Amino acid sequence: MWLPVAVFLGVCILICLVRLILGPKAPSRIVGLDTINTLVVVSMVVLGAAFEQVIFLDVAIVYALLSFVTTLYIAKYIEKGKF
Amino acid sequence: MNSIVYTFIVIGCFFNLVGSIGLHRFPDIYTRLHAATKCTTFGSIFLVAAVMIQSVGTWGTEGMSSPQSVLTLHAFIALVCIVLTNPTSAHAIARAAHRSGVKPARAVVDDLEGDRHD
Amino acid sequence: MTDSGILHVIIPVLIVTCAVFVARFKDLIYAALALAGLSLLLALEFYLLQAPDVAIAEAAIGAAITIAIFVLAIRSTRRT
Amino acid sequence: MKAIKFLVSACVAFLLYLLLTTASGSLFLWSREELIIGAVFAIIVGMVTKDMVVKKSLRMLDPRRALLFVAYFFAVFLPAMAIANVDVVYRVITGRINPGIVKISPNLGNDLSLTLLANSITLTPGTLSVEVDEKTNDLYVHWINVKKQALEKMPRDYKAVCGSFPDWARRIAG
Amino acid sequence: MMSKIVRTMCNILVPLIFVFGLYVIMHGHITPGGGFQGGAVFASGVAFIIVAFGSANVQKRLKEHHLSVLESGGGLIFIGLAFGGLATIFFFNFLVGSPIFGHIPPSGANPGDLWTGGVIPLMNIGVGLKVLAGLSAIVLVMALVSSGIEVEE
Repeated sequence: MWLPVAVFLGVCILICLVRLILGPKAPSRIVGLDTINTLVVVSMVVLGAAFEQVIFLDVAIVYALLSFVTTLYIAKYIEKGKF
Repeated sequence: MNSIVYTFIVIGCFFNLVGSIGLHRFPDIYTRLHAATKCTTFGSIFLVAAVMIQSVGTWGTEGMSSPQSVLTLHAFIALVCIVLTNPTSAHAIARAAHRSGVKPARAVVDDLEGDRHD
Repeated sequence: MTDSGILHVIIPVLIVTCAVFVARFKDLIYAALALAGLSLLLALEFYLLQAPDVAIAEAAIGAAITIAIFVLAIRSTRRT
Repeated sequence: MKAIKFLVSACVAFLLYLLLTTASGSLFLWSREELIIGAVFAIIVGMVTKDMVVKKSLRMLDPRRALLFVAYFFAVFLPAMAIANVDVVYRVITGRINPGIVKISPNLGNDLSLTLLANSITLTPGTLSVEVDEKTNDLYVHWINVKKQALEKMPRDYKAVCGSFPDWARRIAG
Repeated sequence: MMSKIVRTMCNILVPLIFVFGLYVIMHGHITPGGGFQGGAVFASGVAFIIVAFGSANVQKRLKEHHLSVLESGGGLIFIGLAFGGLATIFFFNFLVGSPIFGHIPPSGANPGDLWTGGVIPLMNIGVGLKVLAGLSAIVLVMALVSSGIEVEE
């Protein structure tokens, strides 16, 4: 019941990846990356339910927290701020 | 119980798909952020809620200190992280884009353009 | 083909696509973005292969620290 | 004040650790070892982050504010978010947009209420917070469907842009 | 320094990241993770503070030699524990059966008892200290250099 959902989310990731590759400027590409982040976290939660492995959900929490740091670094690079 | 889970899955999948398609339908970064942030957050809430409801349904047979209750709690923590981080990263991206000089396409008004001091 | 089998096709295809574009982008920050996408999907693939240990390492190192160091290094270069 | 800051942040860290390790014991929900290790970690994290968790006053410890936040989240925020998503679906299908960036002055005093307001309006119908003025706490909002009557006077009326969210933010964290 | 909203969000999320990193380090022997992974998560929290508040503000509170001391301490813990079992054999797990981390787990599937593993959790702590201090130092020094601030030797 959960694996088709994960396949569907994989298709959504494919659609967002097209924006990551095509996007005319760097900001548009980050929007694609940010969407992929959320979709990957959700598919990790769904796959954790599919495999019935409780400990797998720790990976999803780590990812939800740390992909945010990546986004902030690239956003700060684009706005030409001082690190 | 099962029908609620299936309904939530369908709603979540639909909004995630709309969010991904919205990335291609809109003309500039700000409107794309509208589609990406709102729809994927809403869809994630429903999908994770479906996982949580299904695992709560097994509490009665397996008891409170079973692995299933841990699954519910950790899915809830992941959901809280998504809901907290998603709008903030959208704000950071929009701010960076405006500072790097991306104009909103087809804008009727832009108050920020005149008010920039730096 | 089972659903899990389809996932084992989709995710590696996405990873290879990302890897090709990491090599092809001329602008360094675009390549860093594609690399971030690559490590995201690589962690998902490790997760699918039932290796959460490696997935956490890939998540923490590949997604956050590596991209941070790359962006800081690109920041120190000068654009011609 | 320093001791109170440390105590509050250590308690926050301890609660977070307990949330992560629920159902580790068989008799109680937490085993004795987890509680000991959690206390040690809470002291470490409390010492590191004591200036980040508590800023000036302890007003967020009031349980009424937490209840108000829960009520706001379920009664006001989630319905608005559902409307926002239907709105985005409509715009994705038709492609009909009328965007612009407007400035609103919600007159919020502190950072936490401003953050709550900015995150709320990012997730609710047609608005996205772009920039915040560091001195006057004014928000610049990207509005996907600009209404003509909101543009007439210069300090824009925030009722037209984001409804009653500023009032709620002031009540919860103000 | 980034905008007010990101800074406030950093204040809320950083305790969560730190607690989670320590949780991953501590539970290395019963759940996925371990010293390296948990240290990297903790160091990502430090990187988050650096990007939100600016490296110049971080340097006022956190000097490079603090991190150097932490990293050396982690290495010393690991080596000391390795030599601690030298009465029998190098890397002997001498804590099994003792009151510290000494439980012997029952065979078969079980939810995981924290108080097992002997020196393994302590070695995870050593590795975690070393990794978190090293990675934080790398990110901090690179941020300082890229914004043109002098770094102490």
